[in-house]
Amino acid sequence: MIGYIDKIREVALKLLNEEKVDMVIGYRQGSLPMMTEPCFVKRPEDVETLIWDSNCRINLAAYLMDRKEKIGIIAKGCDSRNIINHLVENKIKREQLVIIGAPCKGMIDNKAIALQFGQDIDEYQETEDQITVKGGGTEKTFQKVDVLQENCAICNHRNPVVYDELAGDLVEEQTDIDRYEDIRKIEAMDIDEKWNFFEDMLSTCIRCYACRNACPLCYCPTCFVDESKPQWVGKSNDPNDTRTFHFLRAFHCAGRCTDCGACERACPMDIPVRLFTKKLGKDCLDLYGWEAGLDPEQRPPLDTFKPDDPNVGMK
Amino acid sequence: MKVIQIDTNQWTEGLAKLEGSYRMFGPAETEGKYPEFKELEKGDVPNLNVSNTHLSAKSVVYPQSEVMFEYTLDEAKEDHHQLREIEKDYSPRAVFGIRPCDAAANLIIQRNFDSKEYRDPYWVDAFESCVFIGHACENPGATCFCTSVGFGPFNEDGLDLLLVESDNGGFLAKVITDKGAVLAKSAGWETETDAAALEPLKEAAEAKIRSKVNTDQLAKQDAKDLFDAPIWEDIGFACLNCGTCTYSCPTCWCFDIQDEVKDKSGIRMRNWDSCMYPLFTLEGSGHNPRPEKHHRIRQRFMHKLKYYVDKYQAGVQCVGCGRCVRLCPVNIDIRTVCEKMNSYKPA
Amino acid sequence: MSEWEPKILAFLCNWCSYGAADLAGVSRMQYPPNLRVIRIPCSGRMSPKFVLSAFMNGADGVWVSG
Amino acid sequence: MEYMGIDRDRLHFSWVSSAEASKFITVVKEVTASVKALGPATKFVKDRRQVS
Repeated sequence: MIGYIDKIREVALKLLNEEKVDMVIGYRQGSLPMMTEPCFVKRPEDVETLIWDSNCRINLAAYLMDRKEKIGIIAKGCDSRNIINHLVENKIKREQLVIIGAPCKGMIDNKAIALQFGQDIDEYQETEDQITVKGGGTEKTFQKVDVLQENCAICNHRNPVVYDELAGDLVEEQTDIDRYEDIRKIEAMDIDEKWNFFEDMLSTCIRCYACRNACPLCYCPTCFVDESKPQWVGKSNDPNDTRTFHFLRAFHCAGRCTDCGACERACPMDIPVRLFTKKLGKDCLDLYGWEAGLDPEQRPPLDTFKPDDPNVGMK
Repeated sequence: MKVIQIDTNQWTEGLAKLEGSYRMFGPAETEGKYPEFKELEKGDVPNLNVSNTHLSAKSVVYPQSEVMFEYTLDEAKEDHHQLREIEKDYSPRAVFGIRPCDAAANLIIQRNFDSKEYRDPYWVDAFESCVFIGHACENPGATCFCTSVGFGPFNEDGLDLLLVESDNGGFLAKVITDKGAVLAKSAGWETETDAAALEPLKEAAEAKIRSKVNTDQLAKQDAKDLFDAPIWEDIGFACLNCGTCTYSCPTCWCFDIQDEVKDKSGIRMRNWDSCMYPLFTLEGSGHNPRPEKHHRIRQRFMHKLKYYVDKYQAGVQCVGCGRCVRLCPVNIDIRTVCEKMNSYKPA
Repeated sequence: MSEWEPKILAFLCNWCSYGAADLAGVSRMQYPPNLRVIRIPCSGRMSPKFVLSAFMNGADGVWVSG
Repeated sequence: MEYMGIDRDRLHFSWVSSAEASKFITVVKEVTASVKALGPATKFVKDRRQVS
């Protein structure tokens, strides 16, 4: 996977030189080890700043919304699914895009590595399967599969679903994974256990809405939490308001969420907010056999009515 | 100023004595959560093993949500539709283990909340009720750059006492203000010692700070040139407008006032707000002077590194705690931006 | 004090259940008085935030009917 | 809702045609009885004192 960059640069250069696109959206090296920064490249000579490694976590589809230019974009499996979501929801036109597909073996969880390493990391290196970090006079090597982000470890769509160019050979999809173990655990709790579980989980939430803002699905001009007439949700960090926000945000992503993990990654308090969206993803799969962002021609289940739709809890 | 030696026993006993006369605040760690500043329950001791709290200590003086008034809309009541002030507890607070950067940040916020023209009663009363017992950083982190913005790991601005860890598990405490002296006395910490012991520790700590930023040209730059500089689209592109930088920042002071009404009783409160949100500048007419994210990013950096510099002539509005650098999900680094602004030359 | 009675907020579709409620009324049928009815133009108008808002404002139960 | 820790019996959905007055009555009775059995709602009830 680390070898993709040559191909990415080659394609980007070609697209810019031939003026097929106005900009290419990709990643550049961040100022911290194990961090990349999403960026755009408009001039052919800047193509060299693009990089590709296991730290390209950010979902680039979040940068496409309502753009008017012609855009080349690097897309992992999850990014491509969110691009399809955008196509379905008319946030961007297919003709505007040249998608450089990047078959992905998962991005690494930099916070987990930092935690296990226990001190400041100054240097970072990666090979196909291994990550080595150095700092404070010591170094440690991790197997990449052990330090994947949780959503990458359970990912079942690693290959881009839609693409014009490929940065590397398609990878094998994971089939023997259990995507919903954690959800089932919560489902098995009794009512009060569930309530308390989420009460504790959300107790550190600072209502910064980073999860919402990082999400490629959240593009409403005015979010319901920001509305004040009527005021659906209080603005303080009262636990009920916090819960309402998380709950409703998840509902708004039902049938759309691709489990890209952008929300969790953005959360400054590391709250596992995916537990909400994943539950609805699971329900969509169980009830409608639906996974979001696989086919630009198909309408999502909550957008259509079929006589044989399941009736859950209806009288 | 004098330096006091506190051994482990005196430390625990002192804390117990102070409980009677102060509300105690300090870093607290709950399992599975990040350490944060909290009001401590009786018998709890501040956890001084944490390198720094995840969010800043500004919430001790300036809580994220603060109720200011309450009112009733029930016309059967005599004082309906009148704001009543909420009673607040401004009894003395002892804030333990605040790092020098966070303490210095309070003085920056003070310039805004306690000026010649305006005095914010909530902030000022809370601030004045606090005794700040700082905790010197002998092992600053990789993203700390306090020495570049005029502070340092042993900086005393905004502190009443400064604790430095000593070899035997206790502390050396430098008494900085009278408030600090009073607190030390009531805790029974009175064994004076040689002040010279601190100097080499301070130098060693400062030498450990590897991250450096240049801020020397910022004041000389023309604000309009920087505002119009073609750097902002590139800097702001990655931004998700998540607001993490402002919420974790010890020097960000912006707030929003909101009413909440349930049935007929209402409260008016203020909550932290963030210039990263489109709603922050959205006007009643529907016009938004900062419609794009690079406008908002520009505002944040220009405010911290230029407007503040020009208005108060007291350095930058940043204490170098590195929180925004660490927490930004897309790695927008104030140090990089600062260098770009500092070295910017208009075409 | 008399027995506790729940407050139930009912969101009724104009064309279906609201009509049924109307018919029940003109037919002089008896039913529990715990409902507070909000007429919505269609069940499609329903939103999860209405439900949470109802609970936050003191409803003990919510009933959505098309 | 149930996943969040709200009792399933607090939130009901149904289909009632405008001609089905008697079904309407049946459902009202059912809903009322099940909510009554649960007692007053305590979750999502805001306590003002929590914000200060």
